[in-house]
Amino acid sequence: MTNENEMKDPVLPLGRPTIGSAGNTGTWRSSKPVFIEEKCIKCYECWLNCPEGTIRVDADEEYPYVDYVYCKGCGICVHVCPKEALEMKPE
Amino acid sequence: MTNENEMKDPVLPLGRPTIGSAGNTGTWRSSKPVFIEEKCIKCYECWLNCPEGTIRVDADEEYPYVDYVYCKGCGICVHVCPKEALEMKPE
Amino acid sequence: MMTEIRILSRGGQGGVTSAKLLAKAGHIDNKFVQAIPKYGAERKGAPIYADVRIADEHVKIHAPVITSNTHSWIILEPSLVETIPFDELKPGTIVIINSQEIPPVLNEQKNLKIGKVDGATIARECGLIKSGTLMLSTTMLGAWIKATDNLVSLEALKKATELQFGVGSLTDSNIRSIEMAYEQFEFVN
Amino acid sequence: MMTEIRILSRGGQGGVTSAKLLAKAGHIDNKFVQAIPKYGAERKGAPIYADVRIADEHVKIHAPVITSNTHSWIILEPSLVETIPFDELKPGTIVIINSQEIPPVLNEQKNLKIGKVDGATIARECGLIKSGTLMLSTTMLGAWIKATDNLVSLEALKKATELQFGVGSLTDSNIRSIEMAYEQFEFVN
Amino acid sequence: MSIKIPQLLNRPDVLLRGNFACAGCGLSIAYRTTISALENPIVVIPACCASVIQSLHPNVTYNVPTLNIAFAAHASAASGISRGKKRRGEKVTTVVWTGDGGTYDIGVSTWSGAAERNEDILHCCYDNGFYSNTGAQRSGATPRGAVTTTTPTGKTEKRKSITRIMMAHDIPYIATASVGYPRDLYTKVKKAAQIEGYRFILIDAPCPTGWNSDPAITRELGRLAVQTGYFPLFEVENGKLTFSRRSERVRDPERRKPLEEYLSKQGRFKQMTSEAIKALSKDLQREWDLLARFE
Amino acid sequence: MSIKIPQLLNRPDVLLRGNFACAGCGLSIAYRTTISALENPIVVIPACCASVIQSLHPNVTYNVPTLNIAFAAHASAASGISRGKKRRGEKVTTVVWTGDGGTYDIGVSTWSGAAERNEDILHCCYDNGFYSNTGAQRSGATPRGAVTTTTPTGKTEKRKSITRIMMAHDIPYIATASVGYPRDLYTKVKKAAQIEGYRFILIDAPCPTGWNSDPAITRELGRLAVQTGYFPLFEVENGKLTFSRRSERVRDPERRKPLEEYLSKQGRFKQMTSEAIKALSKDLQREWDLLARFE
Amino acid sequence: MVQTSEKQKIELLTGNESVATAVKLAKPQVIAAYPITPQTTIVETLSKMVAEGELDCDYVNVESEHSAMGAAIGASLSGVRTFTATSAHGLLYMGELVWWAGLTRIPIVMPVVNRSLNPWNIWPDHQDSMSFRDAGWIQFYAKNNQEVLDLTLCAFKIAEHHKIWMPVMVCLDGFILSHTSAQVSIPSQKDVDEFLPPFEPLAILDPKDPFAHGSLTDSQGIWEQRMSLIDGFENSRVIIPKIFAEYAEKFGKLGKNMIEITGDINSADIAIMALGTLGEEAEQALEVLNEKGIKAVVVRLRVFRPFPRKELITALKKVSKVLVIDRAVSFGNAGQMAIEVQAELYTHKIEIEFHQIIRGLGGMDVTYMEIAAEVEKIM
Amino acid sequence: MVQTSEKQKIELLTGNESVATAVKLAKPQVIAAYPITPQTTIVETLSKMVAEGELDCDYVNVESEHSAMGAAIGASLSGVRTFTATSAHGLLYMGELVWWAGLTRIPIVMPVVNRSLNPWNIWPDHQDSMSFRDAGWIQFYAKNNQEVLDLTLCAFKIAEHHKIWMPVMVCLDGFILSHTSAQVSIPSQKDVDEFLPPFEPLAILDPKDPFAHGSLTDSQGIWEQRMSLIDGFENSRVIIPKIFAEYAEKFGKLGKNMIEITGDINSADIAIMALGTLGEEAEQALEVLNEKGIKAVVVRLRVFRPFPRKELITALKKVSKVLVIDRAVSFGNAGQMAIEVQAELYTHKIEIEFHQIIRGLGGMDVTYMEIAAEVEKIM
Ligand SMILES: Cc1ncc(C[n+]2csc(CCOP(=O)(O)OP(=O)(O)O)c2C)c(N)n1
Ligand SMILES: Cc1ncc(C[n+]2csc(CCOP(=O)(O)OP(=O)(O)O)c2C)c(N)n1
Ligand code: SF4
Ligand code: SF4
Ligand code: SF4
Ligand code: SF4
Ligand code: SF4
Ligand code: SF4
Ligand SMILES: [Mg+2]
Ligand SMILES: [Mg+2]
Repeated sequence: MTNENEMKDPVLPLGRPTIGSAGNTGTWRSSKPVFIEEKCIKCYECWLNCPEGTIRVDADEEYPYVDYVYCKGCGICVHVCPKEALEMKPE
Repeated sequence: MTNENEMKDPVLPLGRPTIGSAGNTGTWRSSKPVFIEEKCIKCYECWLNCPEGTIRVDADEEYPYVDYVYCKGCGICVHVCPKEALEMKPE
Repeated sequence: MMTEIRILSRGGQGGVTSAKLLAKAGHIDNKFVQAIPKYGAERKGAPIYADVRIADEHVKIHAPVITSNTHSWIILEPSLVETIPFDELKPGTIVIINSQEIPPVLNEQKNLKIGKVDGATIARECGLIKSGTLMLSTTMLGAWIKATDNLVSLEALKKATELQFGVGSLTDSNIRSIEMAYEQFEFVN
Repeated sequence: MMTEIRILSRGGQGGVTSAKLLAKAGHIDNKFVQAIPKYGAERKGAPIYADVRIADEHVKIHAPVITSNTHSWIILEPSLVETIPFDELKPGTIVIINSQEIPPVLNEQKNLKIGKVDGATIARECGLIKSGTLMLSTTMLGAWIKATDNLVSLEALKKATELQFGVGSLTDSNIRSIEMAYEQFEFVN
Repeated sequence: MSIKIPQLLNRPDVLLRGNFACAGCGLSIAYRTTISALENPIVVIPACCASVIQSLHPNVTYNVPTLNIAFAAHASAASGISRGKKRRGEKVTTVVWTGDGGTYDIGVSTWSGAAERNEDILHCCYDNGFYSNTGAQRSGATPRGAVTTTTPTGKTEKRKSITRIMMAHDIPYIATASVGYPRDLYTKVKKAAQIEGYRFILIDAPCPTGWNSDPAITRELGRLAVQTGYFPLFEVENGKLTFSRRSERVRDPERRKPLEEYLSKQGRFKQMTSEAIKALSKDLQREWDLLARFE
Repeated sequence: MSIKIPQLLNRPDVLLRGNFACAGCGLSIAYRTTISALENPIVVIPACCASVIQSLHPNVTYNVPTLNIAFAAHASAASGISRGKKRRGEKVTTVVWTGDGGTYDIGVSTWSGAAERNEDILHCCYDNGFYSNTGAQRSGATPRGAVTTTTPTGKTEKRKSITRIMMAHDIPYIATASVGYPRDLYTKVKKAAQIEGYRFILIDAPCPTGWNSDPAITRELGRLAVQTGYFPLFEVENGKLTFSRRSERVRDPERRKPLEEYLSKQGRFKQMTSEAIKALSKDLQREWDLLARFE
Repeated sequence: MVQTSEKQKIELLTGNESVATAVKLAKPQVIAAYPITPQTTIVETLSKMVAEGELDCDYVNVESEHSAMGAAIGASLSGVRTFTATSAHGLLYMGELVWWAGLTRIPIVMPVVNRSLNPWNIWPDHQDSMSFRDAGWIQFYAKNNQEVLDLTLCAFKIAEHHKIWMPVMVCLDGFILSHTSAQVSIPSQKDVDEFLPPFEPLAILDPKDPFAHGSLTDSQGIWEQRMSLIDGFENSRVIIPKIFAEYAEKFGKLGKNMIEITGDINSADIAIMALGTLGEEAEQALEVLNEKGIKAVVVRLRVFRPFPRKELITALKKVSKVLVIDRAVSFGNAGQMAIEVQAELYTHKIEIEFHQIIRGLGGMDVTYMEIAAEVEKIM
Repeated sequence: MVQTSEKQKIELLTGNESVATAVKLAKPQVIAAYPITPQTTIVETLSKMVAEGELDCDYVNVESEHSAMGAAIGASLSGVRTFTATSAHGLLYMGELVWWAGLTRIPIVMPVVNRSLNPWNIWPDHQDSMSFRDAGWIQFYAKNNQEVLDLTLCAFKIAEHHKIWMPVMVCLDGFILSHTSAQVSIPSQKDVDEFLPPFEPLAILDPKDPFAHGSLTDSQGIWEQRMSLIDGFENSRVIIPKIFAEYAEKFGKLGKNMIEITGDINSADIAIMALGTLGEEAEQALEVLNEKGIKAVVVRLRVFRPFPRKELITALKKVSKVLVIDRAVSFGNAGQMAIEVQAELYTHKIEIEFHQIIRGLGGMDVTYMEIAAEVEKIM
């Protein structure tokens, strides 16, 4: 192979940002946070403290919700909610 | 050679303390400190400040002298003597 | 003769300990054994597996078990049943699950020997909980011994448990859970 | 044809520069050259040597000069004359010393061509002193050119000196010292 | 400057969901909060849990350019990036993101050199007080008395004061922050981003796995550390130290929550005798006193 | 405790005459004074001029057991010796003997780790403010404005404050000393020898070759450094700093000799503009002020 | 059935526990080590032994591997038996001092738990230890946990033999051995004490008899030391098998030779060469091959440094083909073992069909079936 | 007589000045290096060039070699041409990152000014660079100062070729080249600009298109990257000679091949192999041998990585004897070059009389007369 164009390109150690790189981490959970809309005051404290980014908010002024595909069920959101608008439930 | 006693011993990287390891460093000198006994008060300041250890004192209460074999002629002893009991002379 | 067993669990549930205990039991029974935890970079909670080999001679193999060779599977975490490559298993392979119900995907496996035991309930009853997580390492082994017709002896497993946890209440609880699982295990096909 | 020259000096006196200057002069004269300082771990003041090769063809040798091959020796520091392995030198080897007197050991060497110049005085007269040390790098080369019958040209050496020290009084002093040494050098046998 | 959440909600995630971190990981919170506060960050990560949670090649869960590098090469690699990007005329924030092991132990020379050169780098250290990635071995950050897998009967030396060591390097900005107070962290990062030169932020980041604590109380542990005086929050700007509001409030030891409240929630402190706790308290108070000299 | 010369005269030399050091070398004076003050020293030397002046194998000019070791491994090798000798029940003083390069730059991690473990080591750094062994390149100790072969137009960063960095490590004893005052150095070494744990002595050691100064004035340069306030002498015992008499005397800048007197005697400062000198003065005064906080 | 003897007890140990057990029996006085996956459990187990007083020893909690080896060198020269362990980037980070220990003859024992190098990967291959094959260290590669223990114990005796006096690396495959439990027979402390007497230093830093170790050395001095190192390796070629034999006699486990031949080499058509667990995996492949009528043997280098020339040639002379499986690469040329085996065959003008493959990089599984298939391919 | 051309000027340069001159012509944007004898004057010369504005570049005054290579990796990935240089223990101390750069493909150019390893010795041998022959770096060995300059310039183009994209080490013998002045012909900036276009990154850390470089990678990923590195070396076997040829055509200096044969190989009885200056010294030995009626040639590997297999075999096929002179040792086996040459000869079943010696360790002088004598001995 003396033609440079036919030579293989280097495989560089580049990883590309991908949601769910570690798989559906929601399956790691043994219990899950459940949202109680009535109590929520949209303070987004849950969003701020969730380590996973699995408290989602689609736009300002909207209610947060949980991305269960990836939420690991740590319970932090429940713990930090000032209004008990989240609670842990077994899977 | 299967007899362990006949085997060579390891040559370890051990250097032994030896005066003049770098040769007769007195030859590095272009001028030399000369001692003037009359002026000396045996304060041993020259001894204390000589980097080489070439100001020698055989015993307490004796006059210092210079080991010309190794004295590099830096002139510090001359410089630090409070009594001008040392002076530099060209070789 | 060499028996290869794979244990599926989540990090933290005790799957790796389970493999060690089973190997230790085999050792006590004078078998040659290996316990091979497959370490990934995953953290607590992620699915992991561990392999056990029990043999009549010194085991020279070091690669993980080849799924088509497995004799039995022990599933500590029921949801992981989805990860079993059923196509590759040979007929008659034993699959034991910690569950009250047999999940549909298992029910479909007509060529395998499927069994269940409610390990979670047993462990809970025996007080095998640490920081909120059920410790299932021993329980499911009780079931496995029953399922395999004492491929290693119950005695050996109990002895291994004692060696692992020392004499005391923790060992007692684990031994109770072994016994209960041994009793309650049933094949469903 | 290849000429091999060794320069003896003390660290700080300019022996290494001397070798470079001589090589540069050779270069200007369209010769092939090498200047090889032999670096030791010694500090300022210790004896050092530097070699120069001047040849008509590209020099392929990288080892230091072999003393038995040397064409000439330039001694910046007279006391170092003691370190010359006279036994190994071939008859007719030139030895040039910076001294008013020929030291006895040199006087004994009947087969060599011995010459002297009072480089120290010349350098002092030309003001080539830096922090109390005489800078002898150029002076002795003037003598060498005379001794070797212009093996490289005086012009080339002056040019090299200018390239080394830049246009200015330092170069002027050096050139003066070269000229003086060239004038004053004499063989003693 | 205070964090306004709505401003942030619509920013792209910097740490994507579905990663390898343990549930309740403090490092993840610290990373999300810090990196979201920056414009055009380029992050250098040496060996540590942060090099694992990004998950397996060819996929990663960091959504910003990231250079993984050898354990002791973080600040040097960042120096190279920072210089190179300036040469290219690109405005970026070069971030060093290390654990305490990388900052307190193996990597001291590399950052100390970069600090001396005053490289334009924001050095963030998430501090969980040991080597969580390799299974909870002692680090220079481990407090006296804590059990780790290499100090099975409790560490006998005190925790290294990395902030005072940094201060002695005379860099323009130093701060401590905590995942217990993400707004405070965010605000400090924003401020640091405005400054040129070597900047350092130490972030207390609970590790439920290694500390043997309930994942749900990660934030609470962060707060307790501040409220008990275990982890003082402050900023040092050009050599002048200011305690942050929450720590200023507990400057008087009397006003602190009892240290035991913090310790008792973590497995690593379980075995501590009351004497050991006293020794730890003494270390902590001494640190407060020394810090106060720089006010 | 003050040095009595007659006591010492009959001690065997620790540095034998006929070595590779340049004439007038400050390091040699520092070494002789320091090591003579110790009973049963074992000296660890990383790459530096001190590893060269011992001369060529199989002869050496150090008359005490010496371990030569890689540049960045001094304090770790010393840790091993100190531990091993304790195990063997032999009472020795394990000494780390480094240049400023080994202490301020490449070897920071190794000593920082040893200091954190509070290893029983006496760490002495002879400071000539650059890498003399390799031909005068900049180090972290090079003062702002000084010319080195890697800062041909003068260093643009300030000198690292290694003593404050050490202090932040909370080790039991720290001192600065100078070959300008060998008695003071000797006394401090004697004191340090009585203390257990990690101890540090920084020794100002002029290098006539690299500084381009007259070898005869090595002691004078050492003294001028103190008298001009360039190099303050002090001790820090368990965190408390005390200026030594000679520096206490020049605490008031008015009482100091002009800095130029010191600078003008050295080639490395020759090119400095008066502005550059002012910048250096400012660095020095700032250091004094910061040190004073620890009194 | 598992064999037991009176003197020895058999326990289920991971490879790392086997190391720790051997170390405990060897009674070092200073251990300095830094954690790195998959070596970590060695460090942890030893820390625990020391903390609990089971092992009377200083454990130095250094801040890096560079310092681990620095401390080990210092400790050894202070006159005590010294131990450390590492893996992958840990080995690289201490690299400067690995060379220091090798070239200045410091008798340290160090397991290297083999792991792949960067980009980050924690799984086994031999790139780490192979890259130090020049560095003046004796190198062993263990095939199973029993050999890990046996070789570690022998390593102390070999390193400290006064005609060798060199550091020894005991290489074991990460995870495959380090974290896998298997039966290991453990000698009694009394027997080990007999086998391995207390540390007897050849040179010791001592104020009463000062020397400088490793001082500036001229060309001649370096030349002498390097030649002596070459001699030391020659000596070790004789002494290592003797010590192995002594160990085997005492404890009945370890093979006596620097290479292990499994199968009947006199009737074999092909030799399979592989290091560490791949070697034992290849033994299993023999059974598969046997069924297919292929007569193969495994020629495993238990010792890679010194390179066991004579034994290797004696063995390979008898076969007509060889397949060398490397688990590392000298990038820009080929597998390191393949290169060296070829060179040896060339020296002795042994013409056999030579095959080489690279397998198992970055922890890729290599099964006996795959090995058998590779052999089949070339038969 | 010295040849001059219009385009090039000839100057008297030390080897280190040759490096610095080449670097200046190559216009890197970041240099990060740490001083160590005998590399120091490279660092100093470049510092001066930067300080005086001759070279528009950031010079990072790092605090160690580990950091030098760390900074170089960071700078390269930031998207600029990057340079560093080191020697001996400097190379060892940056070892972890040398591997990092090699295995993750960072196109850095680094001269290694060859120097012996510990105990302290500053004189030349090849132990330092040889010990990194596995590490995924292309390696050149220069025979004289001209080649130092030529190879350094080519190194940038080769490292940055998109089908290679690897770091390159240019090895030059310490003192023998680094501090010795000799004539070097220097190409013009304009010509070099043509030969070496600006840095064109294959991957760049960029907030607009984020990726993670070197993240945790499973076995499969490592396998792919390692195989790609092997491919990269294969590519380089083709591309390096092309670039050499392009350079030779432009500047008329450098030989075109990865190996250089001096003498008439078709009539030669023996080939002498040696790296770097020993290679040129051997050329001089040819004259001595010729006088004695011995027909010898020098077969010098200008490129050691990739190991120039084909060229080597083509050459050695034609002789009946070879003498390999190594200036380094793989302790416990033999000289590294000797091992690899033997392996290659074995692969190609070329039976010639093989001789190997080790010379010049720790800076021992090796003269052409000594080389000639060694050849005579075996004729
Ligand atoms: C040179 C080197 N030594 C050791 C390791 C193994 N190692 C990886 S991460 C780590 C500990 C990191 O601790 P820290 O920085 O506190 O981060 P954490 O794990 O706590 O997140 C160690 C020891 C390594 N990768 N490289
Ligand atoms: C790893 C490594 N890098 C670089 C060197 C080269 N080197 C030897 S001594 C030295 C400088 C030492 O400086 P310092 O510690 O200040 O001592 P000094 O030379 O001033 O006495 C350097 C860079 C080395 N020996 N090892
Ligand atoms: S923390 Fe509670 S109240 Fe606040 S947004 Fe979340 S769910 Fe609503
Ligand atoms: S349980 Fe934890 S991971 Fe899930 S949404 Fe709440 S905070 Fe996030
Ligand atoms: S310093 Fe002067 S007065 Fe004092 S002892 Fe020396 S020569 Fe005598
Ligand atoms: S001149 Fe210098 S070396 Fe000589 S005796 Fe005086 S102080 Fe010592
Ligand atoms: S071990 Fe601790 S720091 Fe690491 S990912 Fe888990 S919780 Fe986070
Ligand atoms: S260079 Fe300086 S420090 Fe080194 S030996 Fe010479 S005078 Fe002393
Ligand atoms: Mg940590
Ligand atoms: Mg210095």
